[in-house]
Amino acid sequence: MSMNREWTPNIVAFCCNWCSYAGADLAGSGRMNYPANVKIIRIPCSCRLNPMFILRAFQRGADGVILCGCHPGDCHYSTGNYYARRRMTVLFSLLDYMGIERGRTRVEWVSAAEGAKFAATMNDFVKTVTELGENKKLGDLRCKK
Amino acid sequence: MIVNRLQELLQDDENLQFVGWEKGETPFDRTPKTFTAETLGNLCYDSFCGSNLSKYLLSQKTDKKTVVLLKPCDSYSFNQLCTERRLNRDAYHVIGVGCKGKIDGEKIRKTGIKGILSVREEGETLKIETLYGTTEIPRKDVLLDKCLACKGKEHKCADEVLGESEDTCVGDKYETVAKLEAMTPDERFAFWREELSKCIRCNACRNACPACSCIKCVFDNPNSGVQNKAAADDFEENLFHIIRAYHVAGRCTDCGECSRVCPQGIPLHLLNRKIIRDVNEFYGDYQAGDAIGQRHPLTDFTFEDSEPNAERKGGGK
Amino acid sequence: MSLTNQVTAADILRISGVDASRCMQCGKCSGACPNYDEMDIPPHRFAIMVRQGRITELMESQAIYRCLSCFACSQRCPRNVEPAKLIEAVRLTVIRQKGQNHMKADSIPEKLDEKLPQQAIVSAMRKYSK
Amino acid sequence: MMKKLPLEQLPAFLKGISETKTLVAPVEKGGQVNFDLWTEDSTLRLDVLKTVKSAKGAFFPQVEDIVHFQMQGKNIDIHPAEVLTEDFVLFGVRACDARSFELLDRVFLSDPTDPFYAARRAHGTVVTLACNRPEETCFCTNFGIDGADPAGDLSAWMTEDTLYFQANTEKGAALVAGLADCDDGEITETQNSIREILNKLPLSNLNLTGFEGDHLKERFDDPRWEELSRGCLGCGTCTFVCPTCQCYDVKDFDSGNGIRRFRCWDSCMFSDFTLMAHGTNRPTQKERFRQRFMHKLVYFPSNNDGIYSCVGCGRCLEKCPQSNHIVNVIKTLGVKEDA
Amino acid sequence: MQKIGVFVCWCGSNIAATVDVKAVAEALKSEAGVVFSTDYQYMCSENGQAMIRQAIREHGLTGIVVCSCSPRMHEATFRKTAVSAGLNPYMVEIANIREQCSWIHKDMAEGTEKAIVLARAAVAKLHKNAPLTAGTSPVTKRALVIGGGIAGIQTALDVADAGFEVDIVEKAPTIGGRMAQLDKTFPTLDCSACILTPKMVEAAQHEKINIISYAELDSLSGFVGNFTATIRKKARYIDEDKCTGCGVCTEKCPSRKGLDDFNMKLNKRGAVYIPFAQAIPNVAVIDPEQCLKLRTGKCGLCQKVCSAKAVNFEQKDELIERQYGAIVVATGFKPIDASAFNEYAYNDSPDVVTSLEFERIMNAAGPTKGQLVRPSDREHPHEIVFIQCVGSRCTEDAEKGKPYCSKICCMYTAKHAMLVREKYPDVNVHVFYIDARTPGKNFDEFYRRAVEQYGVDYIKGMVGKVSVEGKKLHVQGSDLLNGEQVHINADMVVLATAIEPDPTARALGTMLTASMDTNDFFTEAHPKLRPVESPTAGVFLSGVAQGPKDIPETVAQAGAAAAKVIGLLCKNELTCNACVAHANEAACNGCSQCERVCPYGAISYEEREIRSPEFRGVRRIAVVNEAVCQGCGACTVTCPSAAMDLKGFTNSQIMSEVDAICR
Repeated sequence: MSMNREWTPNIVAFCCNWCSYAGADLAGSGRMNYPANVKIIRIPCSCRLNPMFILRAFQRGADGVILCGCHPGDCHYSTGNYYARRRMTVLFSLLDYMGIERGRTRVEWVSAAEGAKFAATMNDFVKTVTELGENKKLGDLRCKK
Repeated sequence: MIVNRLQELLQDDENLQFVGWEKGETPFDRTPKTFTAETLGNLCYDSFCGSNLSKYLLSQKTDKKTVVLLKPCDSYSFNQLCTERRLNRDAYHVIGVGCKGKIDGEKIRKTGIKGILSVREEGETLKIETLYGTTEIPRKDVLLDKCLACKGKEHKCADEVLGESEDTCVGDKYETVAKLEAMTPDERFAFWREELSKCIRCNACRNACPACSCIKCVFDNPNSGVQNKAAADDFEENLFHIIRAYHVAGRCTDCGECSRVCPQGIPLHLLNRKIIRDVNEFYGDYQAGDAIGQRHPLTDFTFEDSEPNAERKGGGK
Repeated sequence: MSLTNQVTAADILRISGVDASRCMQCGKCSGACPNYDEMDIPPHRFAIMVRQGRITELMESQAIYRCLSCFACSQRCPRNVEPAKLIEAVRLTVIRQKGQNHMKADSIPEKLDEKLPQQAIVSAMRKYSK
Repeated sequence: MMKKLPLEQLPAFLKGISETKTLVAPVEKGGQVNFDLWTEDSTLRLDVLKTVKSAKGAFFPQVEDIVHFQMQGKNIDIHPAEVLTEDFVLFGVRACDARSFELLDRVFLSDPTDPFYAARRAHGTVVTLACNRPEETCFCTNFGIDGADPAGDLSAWMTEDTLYFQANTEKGAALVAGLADCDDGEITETQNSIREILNKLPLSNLNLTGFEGDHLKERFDDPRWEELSRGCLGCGTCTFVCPTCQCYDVKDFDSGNGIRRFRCWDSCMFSDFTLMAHGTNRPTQKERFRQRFMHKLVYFPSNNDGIYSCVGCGRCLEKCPQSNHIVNVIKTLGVKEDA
Repeated sequence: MQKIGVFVCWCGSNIAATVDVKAVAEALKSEAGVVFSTDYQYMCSENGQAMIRQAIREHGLTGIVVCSCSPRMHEATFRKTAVSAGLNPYMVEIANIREQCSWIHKDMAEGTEKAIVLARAAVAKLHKNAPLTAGTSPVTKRALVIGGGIAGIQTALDVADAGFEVDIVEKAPTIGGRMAQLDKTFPTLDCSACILTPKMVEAAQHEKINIISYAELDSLSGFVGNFTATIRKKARYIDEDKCTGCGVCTEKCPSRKGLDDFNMKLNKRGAVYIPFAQAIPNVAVIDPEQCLKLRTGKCGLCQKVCSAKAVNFEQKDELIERQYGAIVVATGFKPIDASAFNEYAYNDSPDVVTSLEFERIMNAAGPTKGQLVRPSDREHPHEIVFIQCVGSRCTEDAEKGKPYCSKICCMYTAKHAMLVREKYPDVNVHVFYIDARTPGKNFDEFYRRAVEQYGVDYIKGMVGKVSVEGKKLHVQGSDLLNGEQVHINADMVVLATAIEPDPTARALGTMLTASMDTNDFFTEAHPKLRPVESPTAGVFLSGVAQGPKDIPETVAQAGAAAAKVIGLLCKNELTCNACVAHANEAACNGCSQCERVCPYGAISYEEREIRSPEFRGVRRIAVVNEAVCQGCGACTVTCPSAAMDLKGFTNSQIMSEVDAICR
């Protein structure tokens, strides 16, 4: 990345394979715009998201982490997103408790048909994280360039 | 009284072994120990036996039937370990021992009383003999922090109960959690930075914790991706304690061993207690270890669970 | 004051809290209406006319005054459209546009009459106090 | 010739040192007292006898970078970490910790010399402080340490209103060159009262017979290790508060752009200590527990002129979560030998 | 260290317009492990694939990264390409630089930079990939059909005809289901029994079909190809092998209080009964609630009169354990309880009946021997009102009813109206309807015939109220087309009640771990493309259990389900999902948490000998059944020691991707 460019946040989006990753594809097929600093990692189900991955992303320099999965009730594996929902609720609350801004973490349910929602969600999330600024609290100094 | 009862048990089965505490060098030293018929006389149970023997049982597997002394609060951990199939309930005869709060030697030292040679309990007062003279201190002032958040005098898994217990809980155990919640994120961050920066990664919290009972902890496992031996920077200090608190979410019985054993006095239980409070609030009251076979909230769900993004600031029970 | 001030379907939605678009025009409301023959616009048409934005016609109808507020239509509706609330919302709009003829709780005692049924007062309050 | 300093002038004295050198002293942070950087805003706690961690971190920090590999595409640049080049002062070290440095020197300064440690030792000035109020967990006397007469570059004694200094080296003398001279006798009374307490300490007369090198095999095979180690949690508390434990592990951190190779304290109590490809040669906590105490009481003395690798500071006695410590070991294995 | 090849696709201009594909290929050359990197117009074309194959061979690649469209599009294509060049298919990673990059970004620099990051992430993941091989599991060549209605019978017949053993488990004493209760069927008006009973007989006589009647599934374990079912055969107190179905016992039984379920409780029957004349098995059953012998110990008349000695009061429930390769759910439906709809006076007058009750009244074998009479006084009615959509099409927040259209009511009501007018031209028939829904072959013609030929009075609008007025039923409704209120003094009112899944379905769904919708209909694996499969492998759906449908649709779906079952049972073994969870023995605590979150019951525990630095001895270890695991990963996060990992999406793979993205 060039040095003189204005700071933009680095966003890691974990998307479940069946709904949200397809929703992201649909956003692409519909030529909807969202910022290039959103990078998607495909996981089989939202319940595959280990809190360690989120912390890892923050360590390595992510400024925001978002999890997208099938709407509750629509999980390909029938119950995965219900577990993900509880896990993330508890984790986000704990991170908040430790002083990490709530806006840096998010869960959204995006179906395979919701390309527009995916793009809108990413735009909104990038905006929120941009307003929060750089992630200094949960970064690892050794990973800074 | 306890030893007499244990000796009675021996008459039925001379191969019994006993898990309890033994007196050590300093007035506060009470070492978890396994006793046999020959050594049973050394077993001791008094106000200094604060440590939780449930975890100790994990490393004491033998073929012999074991009699274990558990305080009311330890019984939750015992149940949780049975739920997680780490202990076999049938292999133990649990004696619920009475507890009126345990004394924290560290707290006595922190009051400035040094060179302690002996501590004697006289009712609600501790008579302390030191190298520099004798002194007194009210018992209630030097109870372990975990006793101030006592879960009550009920034994959750005792086959028999010996001795009276008292609920030593003082005030609202979530008070400090609520206080932290009421702070701004930056204040909270500063609070935890100051506390966690003291961490020396001795792993005492982890190794004493009955919930942190993994045979191979992720932090010791080179394949886990998070293995590390010492926190090289702030992030790793945070990481260790976040992951540790998260891994025991729903399983932590709030036994308070983590904070008791921390050589640097980090109030680690405040992380666990936050999760307990959240889980109770979001998913209904739940006490880990209340009974064997419970399904903990993070391995369960309802269709109507609240969403993770909801703004949950401070307060609110 | 004329009745021509533009009232929209959204206004009725806001006042009534009823989503008229959920109506499937089964007519069960009208079938249940005990005062059907007096209603120049029967309950099921309220739902469709609100949806079509034909509020002025409704405001000029007699039905809004002839509705007994018995709520049979609402009770029977299989889709929770609650026509009675729609009718009341239209009626309220008319009353509001006409101005100061609201009924206030304070003014009730002077209107009391031994022969007046209690339900009439309650009904009047419901109709004229909003 | 001794020097003295009125206590109220101590802050100014420390400030003077800190202006030219890094000053490390027992300061309170988050309710705990440890050796840490002293600044004017610090809360100095010379009244606290035992810092949580020992003073060894000043010379042998818990985490220390060794080398950095920087990736440039498929090329790797290697940058060794730099050794310390600036002087610092370590203030307020007790006699036991001061002795621990001599033990660490035997490890790190013998061939091959550890350059990081050597540089810190060369640039550090140790100011010790006599122990006015020894505690029940102190057992330094067993190892020939005199809390009333601490070693170091500069020894200090504190009375109610005065700090007395005795320089033992040139580095030490340089620190107190500007202070007023005084007579050696002024500290005699303080020393006597300290020694009187030291003699009364409950653990001052431990029997260490049987731990000499020629009993190695007997000690190693002693069946009582089994029982002794039972309560051990396998945490590293004793190791990390210990002034003489000197084991470290070398780890790599992949930052994505390169590798930082660093060393960090390790504990023989940990299950993955010296883990090798074939597994571990200390499979249970018994072997790990035995290793720690055999090292301190048997192996180290056999290799180092009979010097035990324990200075009797007693930190492990206070901090072991299970109250399962070196004194238990000495008493259990030693007394029986005697009888 | 892997030797990785990177292939950047232009996708014509789809990618190349906003991503500098050459720059991406060039940048990736400096990534560790990348030994070959190139670009091409269409990687998925035969030429593109040939290029990949050639590079794999020439450079001895151990894995490839294709930077192209979404893996949902061409991952399978490139995996095949890799296999044909001798690579393991799981050594392929796709960087999605079209849908998730070139199509959403307009700026070339931005798009190129992101494409490079995505490609690096794919390379980073690939470094941690390991060749995966899908396991196999054997197939038990027997199917279990749950439900013996027309859906179950048809599926069983089709599967059996293909040569596989089929067990039908039917909870009622006879197979036949709802169709057996019907009088005529639309749109042909042929006799239901005439077309159903031959099928029932065929099933009973089929050498591959085993009918287990008066039985329910008790428990189920296992997985696709290898289910183990325990079936509870309820005590019928009659020895099935001995009973000849002569019916003497049913005539002699002194108890006459039992309500006849087959006739919708419109008449009484004895405690020992045969549901209907064509029942299969044609064997009596004793209702223990009504039997005097079973309740009081006195009587036993049936035992005395039975010349076959088939009555056995000592009979107990019997548990049958069987292995199956496939399971078909054909549990059907029941009409909803109409008593919630008392605005139609269902609870107030016996002359207000549901359509299925009306069906029995019209049936020659029914309680009135096919005579249309009012249940209250057995008098011939002159005015009949039919009300459509009773309990269908209600909003979810409405107090009662179902949100869906029950689909069959329009047609059966037209049938009823027509039958009445045909048989009794003196009877006036009115039908209140919301919409007349007739999409089906010859359906609308049928409905029009009712209106045009039979003079049925169709009134668009709903009945608001039915009140009992003496012997008459006062029906008040609205005629929406004429804009007027209609008042009819009817003799009978027939409610076209909604249908709902059989109440046993919910428990069965749990047992099968087959998902259901909020209305308790079984969910299909895909609403369009896999309509007869449940998301749970090896469980198939037949008939109304999946959603409302009429007889021809049910039979068609039953055949489709059978085809799927046959396809499964034809195989000697099944290829499993390769991306399955796996527990690292050395780190597994055996704590059971993973088992609790597994939606497929794929995890069990075994005592195993472990030798690790931390533990030596025998310990309880989680074992994943690879045939059952679908690879969701719920267990991996629940595992506190990270012993559980998911092949293809391992912790280290995902973390490597994270690292590369954040680098």
